[in-house]
Amino acid sequence: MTTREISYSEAIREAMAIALDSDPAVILMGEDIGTYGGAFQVTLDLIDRYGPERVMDTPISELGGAGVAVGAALTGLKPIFEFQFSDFAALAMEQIVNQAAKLRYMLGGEASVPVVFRMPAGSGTGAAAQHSQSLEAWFGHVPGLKVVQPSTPEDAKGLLLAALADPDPVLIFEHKLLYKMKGPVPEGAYTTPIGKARIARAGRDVTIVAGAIMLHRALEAAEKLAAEGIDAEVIDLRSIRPIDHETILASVRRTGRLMVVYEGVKSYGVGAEISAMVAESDAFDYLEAPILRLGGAEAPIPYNPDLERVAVPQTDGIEAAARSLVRGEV
Amino acid sequence: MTTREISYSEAIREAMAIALDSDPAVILMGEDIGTYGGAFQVTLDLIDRYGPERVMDTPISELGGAGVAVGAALTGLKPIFEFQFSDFAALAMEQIVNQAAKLRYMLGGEASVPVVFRMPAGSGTGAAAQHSQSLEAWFGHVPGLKVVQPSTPEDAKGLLLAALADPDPVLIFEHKLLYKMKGPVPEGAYTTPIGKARIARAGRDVTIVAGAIMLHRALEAAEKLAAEGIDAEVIDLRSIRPIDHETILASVRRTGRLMVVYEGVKSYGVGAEISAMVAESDAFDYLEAPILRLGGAEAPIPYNPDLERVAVPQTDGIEAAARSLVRGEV
Amino acid sequence: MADPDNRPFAIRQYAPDQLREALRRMYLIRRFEEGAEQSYMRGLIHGTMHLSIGQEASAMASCIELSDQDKITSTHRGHGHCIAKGADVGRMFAEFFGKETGYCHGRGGSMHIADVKTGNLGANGIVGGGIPIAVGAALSAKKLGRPDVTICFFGDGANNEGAFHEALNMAAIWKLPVIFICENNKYGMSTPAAYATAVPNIADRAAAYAMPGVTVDGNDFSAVAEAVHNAIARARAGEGPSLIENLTYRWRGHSKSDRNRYRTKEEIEDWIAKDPILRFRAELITHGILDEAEAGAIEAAAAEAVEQGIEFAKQSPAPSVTDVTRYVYAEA
Amino acid sequence: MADPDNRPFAIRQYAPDQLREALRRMYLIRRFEEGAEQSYMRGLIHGTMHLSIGQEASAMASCIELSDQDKITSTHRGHGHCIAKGADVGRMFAEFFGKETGYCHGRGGSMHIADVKTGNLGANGIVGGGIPIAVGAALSAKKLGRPDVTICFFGDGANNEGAFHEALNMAAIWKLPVIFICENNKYGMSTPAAYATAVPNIADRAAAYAMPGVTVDGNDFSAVAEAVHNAIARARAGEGPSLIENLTYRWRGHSKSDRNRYRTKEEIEDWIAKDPILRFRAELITHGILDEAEAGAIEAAAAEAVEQGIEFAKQSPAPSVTDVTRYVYAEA
Ligand SMILES: Cc1ncc(C[n+]2csc(CCOP(=O)(O)OP(=O)(O)O)c2C)c(N)n1
Ligand SMILES: Cc1ncc(C[n+]2csc(CCOP(=O)(O)OP(=O)(O)O)c2C)c(N)n1
Ligand SMILES: [Mg+2]
Ligand SMILES: [Mg+2]
Repeated sequence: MTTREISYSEAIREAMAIALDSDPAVILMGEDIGTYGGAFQVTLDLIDRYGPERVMDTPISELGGAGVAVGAALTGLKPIFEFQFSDFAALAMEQIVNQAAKLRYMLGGEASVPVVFRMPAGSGTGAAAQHSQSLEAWFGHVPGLKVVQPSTPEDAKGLLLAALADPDPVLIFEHKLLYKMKGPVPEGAYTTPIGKARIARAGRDVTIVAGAIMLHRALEAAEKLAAEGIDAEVIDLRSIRPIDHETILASVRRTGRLMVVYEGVKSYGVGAEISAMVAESDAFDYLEAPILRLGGAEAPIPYNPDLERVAVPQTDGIEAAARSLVRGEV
Repeated sequence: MTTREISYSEAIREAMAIALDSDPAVILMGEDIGTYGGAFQVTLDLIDRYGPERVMDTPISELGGAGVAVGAALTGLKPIFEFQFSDFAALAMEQIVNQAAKLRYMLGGEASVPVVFRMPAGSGTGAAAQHSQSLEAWFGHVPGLKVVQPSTPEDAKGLLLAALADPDPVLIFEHKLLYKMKGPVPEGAYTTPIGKARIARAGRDVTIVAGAIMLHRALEAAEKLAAEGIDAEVIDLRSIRPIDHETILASVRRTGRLMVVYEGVKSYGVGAEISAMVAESDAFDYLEAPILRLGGAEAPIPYNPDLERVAVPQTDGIEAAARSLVRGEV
Repeated sequence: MADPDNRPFAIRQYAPDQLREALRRMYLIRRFEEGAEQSYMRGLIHGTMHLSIGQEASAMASCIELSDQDKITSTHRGHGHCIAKGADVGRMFAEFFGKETGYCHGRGGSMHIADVKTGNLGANGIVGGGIPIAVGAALSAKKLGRPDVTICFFGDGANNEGAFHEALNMAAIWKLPVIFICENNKYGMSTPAAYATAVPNIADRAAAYAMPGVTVDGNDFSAVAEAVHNAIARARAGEGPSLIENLTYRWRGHSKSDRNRYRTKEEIEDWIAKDPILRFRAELITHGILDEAEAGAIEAAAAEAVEQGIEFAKQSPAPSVTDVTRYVYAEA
Repeated sequence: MADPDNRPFAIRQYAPDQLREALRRMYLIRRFEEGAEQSYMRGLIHGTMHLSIGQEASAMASCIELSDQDKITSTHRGHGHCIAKGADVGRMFAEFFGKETGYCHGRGGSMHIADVKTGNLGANGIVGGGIPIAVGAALSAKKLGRPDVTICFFGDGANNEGAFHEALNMAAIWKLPVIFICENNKYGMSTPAAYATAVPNIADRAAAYAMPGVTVDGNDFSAVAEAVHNAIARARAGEGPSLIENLTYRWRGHSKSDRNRYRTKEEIEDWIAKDPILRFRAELITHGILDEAEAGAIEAAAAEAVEQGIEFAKQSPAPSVTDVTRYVYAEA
C-alpha cells in the first residue's frame, strides 16, 4: 500500500469516502456536513461526490438526529453521525447511552446498532466553556459503547474504518487541534484495531500514557527529557473503552513509574481509570513512585487564551511532572 | 434537638417541608410529584400541605424542566427538581452540565444557580437497564457541580438542607433501596456539610470506602470480618464532588490498604477517582497492597433478578474481597 | 344486511379471517395482561409492569395491515403492540419470568419486550425514546428502497418530550414512511394531558410539522383502522408521515405502584363500559363475521394460549449468572 | 404631516427621545460589530464570533419597552441584544479581548456575553439553550410576584431543538410572562430554514402551544415593536406567552469560518438594500423625530463610543492565570 502525507481531517474524509464507495448502507448525517462541509471542514466536498442522499444535513436536533441514526442502524443502515462539537452530545446522551449502548443487551442479543458517532473535542480554539470539553470519560463508563481517540492521521482513518466494521456503537473523539496535522497515511482500506494501544516511543524510566493532542505534547516532552538522560516510554492510548490493559501494564512493569496525561477534567477523568487499573493489578508491585495524573483544571474551559492554555496540560508541564516523578520528587 | 427514627424518604420530605416553610423562594418541580406523591412517594402529601403553586407537576420534559429550574434559580427561586429516575437525567445533561454547572464561570462570577437536583438511583428493583443506573461519576467529572450521596436518613435530610443553602447547583443521588430504611434523624433544621466523609466504623486493617446502599453492605461485611479478626475501617463517602481527600488519606495511612465499593459500572466509576487520588498522594507510600475496586459489572443492569444481583457488589463479595486484600492474596 | 357502503370501514376492508384473527389477538392481549398481573401477584414476575387493558383496539387496529417487514416501536405500555404485531405469548411470559427462552433472554423484561423478527423493535423504558428510533427505521426503508412502513406508538405524556418534536420534524422534511400513533389515555402517569399539554388534541400538533393529524375514537377498532390505513397508504406512496391520536383509556393503574389518586372511580367505570373488545366483537357479530359461539371459542382459545404460555415460561430455564456480561457486545 | 393614526406604530407609541435612543443603539450595534470584526482581523480577539449586522431592528425594537428588571435570554448571535438591552460597549469589548474588566471577566467571550444587571441573562453557545432558561426566569417573576417579562431570543435553526418544544409547552400551560422571539434569518449556519423546518413560517408552530404567533418584517422597526408591545401587554396581564417571528437576514457569514457557499451574492445584496437602520432613520426623519444633521450626529457618536470602547478594552488588565479556577464556585 502506498503511503502519503495527508492531514487528520483528510484521513477521516478518505475513510468516509471508502465506506461510502464500498457499502451502500453507509450514510453520513450531521449538521451542516453538506454544502458547508462541516464546522471543521471534515466532510468538505463529500456532498458533491455522493449527493445529499448519502450526505444528509440534519436540522439542529441532536437528540432526534442521534436517535434517527440509532433507529437506522437497527434496521440496516450504517450511519456515521457527526456531532458538530462533542459538547452537543450532552443533548443526545439519552439516545447514545440509554438506547444505542443498551439495545443489544436489553434485547438479549437480538439486535445490533452499528452506528458511529464522530465527536470533535477539546480546547485550544478560543471557543470557551460550551465548545471545548473533553467528555470521553463519560462514555468510557458506559458498557455497550466503544470509545476511541485517534492521535494520528493514520489512526484517524484506520479507527474510523474499524468502527464502521464493528457491529456495535463506536464513538470517535477527534481532537480539533489535530485536524490540520499531517502524517503518513496508507492509501486504500485498512483498519486499526479498536482496543489496542500503541507504544509511540519506547523508554525505560517512566511510562507516559496519553491520547489525542496530549500524545504529541507527551512526545515533545519526552524528547526534551531525553536530552537530560530521562528515557520516557510514551503510549498512545487510542482506545478508551475497551482499554488495552496489557500494553500499559507491561510497560509499567518495565519502567516502574506511571504518568497519565489527558485533557479532560482531572477528577473522574480518563487518567483516573488508568491509574486505578494499574493500582489494582500485579503491576502495583513494580511501582517505584506514586501514579501521577496530569489532567485538565477543575474548571470549565475559559475564553481568555492564557487562561485557556493553563486549563489543560502543556508540554512544559508534562516535562516537569515526568522529571519530578523520575527523580523521586513526587 | 430531639431525634426520632424515621425513614430516608421521610427525612427527605421533612427537609423539603422545612425549606418550603422557611423560604418562599423554594419550589419543588418534577414529574408526578403532586397528587401521585412522586414515583417513590418521596413528596407524598407535600402538595396537600403546600399547594400546586409550590409543588409543581411538570410535563414529561426533562430537558426543558431542568432548564426551567436553572432559569428560575438564576432569577431568584430555589427549585428542588426531582428526576423521576436519575437515568432520565441523560435527557437533561445539556442543562445540568452546559448551563447550570458553567453559568457562574462563563459569566465571570456575576450569576448564581442555586438549584438542587434530586436523583433516585441504583438497581435492585427489577426495573432493568434504563431505570437502574448509577451515573454519579459523570457528574463528579463536571466542575461547577457538587454531588452528594446520602447513606442514612440523617444525612439525607442534612445534605438536602445543605444543598439548598448552597449558592451552586447540587445533585443528590438518593438510592432507591434506601427510601424505606429507617434511622435516627434530628428534628428541625440542620445541615450536613457537603464535602465531608464520615468514618462509619473505625478499624485498623483495611479502609473500605463506600456510599449509599454500598455503605450498608460494607458495614455488614465488616461485622462478619470482625468475627475472624479482620478489623475494617468503613468510610461513608457522602460527597462525590468534592471528595473529602483528607479523611480518606488519613485512613489509608493508618490501615495501609484500600478498597472502594460502588454500584456504578466499575470502569470510569467513582472508585477509579478515589483509587487514583490515593495512588498519587503521599499515602501511596503507606500502601501494603494493591488498591481494590469492587464496582458494577461491565454491563447494563439486567432484568432477571439473579443476574441483577450479580451485576453489583453484594455483602459476600465485599467480605471476600476485603479478606483477600488483608491476607495479601490480591 | 345494511347497504355495504354503510358498514364500518374494517368490515368493508378486511377479510373475515383477518377480522377474526384481530379479535383473537385482542383477547390474547387482554388475557395475557390479566395472566401477567396474576403472575406478578403470585411473585412469578418481579419489577414493575404497565398494563394496557382497555386499549386493545388501538394496538390491534393499528397493526392489522402490517407485515413482518413493517416495523413498530413501542412503549413501556407495550404488551398489546407486541401481541398485535404477532409475538408469541409463551416467549413473552418467559421474558417476564426472566427466562433464557424469553424474547430478550431474560435481560429486558416487560419494559423492553421486543420481537425483532416480527418487526417489533421494542418497548422502551424511556418515554419518547422510541420516536426518533422509528424515524430512523423509516429512513432505512427509504434509503434501502424497501417498501416497509414504521408505526411509532407513544402516549399523550410523551408528546411533551423534545424527542417528539425533533423526530416529527425530521420525518416531515424527509417525507419518511412513518405513522405516529399517540395513544391518548388521558394521563401520563398521574398527570392529565389536559394539564400537561397546551393544546386540546395532540393531533393539533401535526400542524407544526405540516403533516395530517387526526383524532379518532381509539376504542373503535374500525375508526383506528381507517385512519391508519390512510396513513399507511400515504406513507407507502412516498407522501410522508402522519399523526394519529387514538383516544382511549387504561383501566388499570399506571404501574404496580399506582394509588389511583388522580382519577375517579366513576371515570374508570365509564371507560370500562366502553370495552373496545366487546364493542369489536359485537360489531363482528352484527355484520355476520362470526356468531356468539365462534366468538366464545376465540375467547376461550386465547385464555388457553395464555395458560400454555405461562406453563412454557415456568418450565423454561433461567439464564446462568455467569452470563451477566453476555450480549453487551456482539460475540466475536 | 400625515394623519396621526396612519403613522407607524413606533412613532405613535414612543417619545421622540426614546426613538432617538433606539436609533443610537442600532448604530452602536452596527459599529460595535464592525469594530469587533476589525479587532478580530487585527488579532485582538481570538476564537470566533457571530455578527448580527443586518438584524439590528429586531434586537432593538424587541427591547425598547424593557426595563432593567425585565430579562432577556440571548444567543450565540447576541451582541445586538446585549447593546439593545443597555450594555456598555467598553465592557463588551473588554470581554471580547479577554480582559478582567469584561462583563464575564474574560471567562466568557462573545458567545457568553451577558450583563445580568441590565437583565441580560446571557448569550448562549448552545443553540436553544436559553429557551428553557427564559421560561424559568418568567416562572420566577410569576412566583415571586414581580411584574417582569422575559424576552427569549433564538434563531430559526433553534426552533427544531427539543428544548424549544418543551419550553414553549411549559410556558403555555403555566401562562408565563415570556415572549419568544425567533429571529428568522433564513439559515441556521448553512442550513436553510426552508429545508430544516417542516412549516413555512416558524410562527405557525405557535398553534402547537395554543399561543398567538405572528410573523413580521424583522427589518421594520415599527412592525417588530408593535408585535412585541402586544405580546408584552398580554404577558403582563397574566395571559401567557406569545411567539413572534422576525424575518431578517445576517449580512455576514455565520461565523468567522463561513465560506458562504450556501447562498448567493445576489441574495446578500438584496438584503443589504433592506438595511434596517437606514430604514428606521428615514422613518424618523419623515415623521420629524430628527433631521439629517441630528441623525448624522447620532451615527458619529456611536462610532466614537465604539472607538472609546476599544481603547478601554485595550488598556484593561488581563485576568491572572493563577485565577483559572476562580468563579467555578461561589467564593466562601
Ligand atoms: C424520559 C422519561 N421520563 C419519565 C418516565 C417515567 N414514566 C414512565 S411512563 C410515564 C407516563 C407516560 O405517559 P404516556 O406517555 O401518556 O403513556 P401511558 O403511560 O399513559 O401509556 C412516566 C412519567 C420515563 N420512563 N421516561
Ligand atoms: C446545540 C447546538 N447545536 C449546534 C450548534 C452549532 N451552531 C451554532 S449556531 C448554529 C446555527 C444556529 O442557527 P439559528 O438558530 O438560525 O441562529 P443564527 O445563527 O442564524 O442566528 C449552529 C448549528 C450549537 N452551538 N449548539
Ligand atoms: Mg397516557
Ligand atoms: Mg438563523
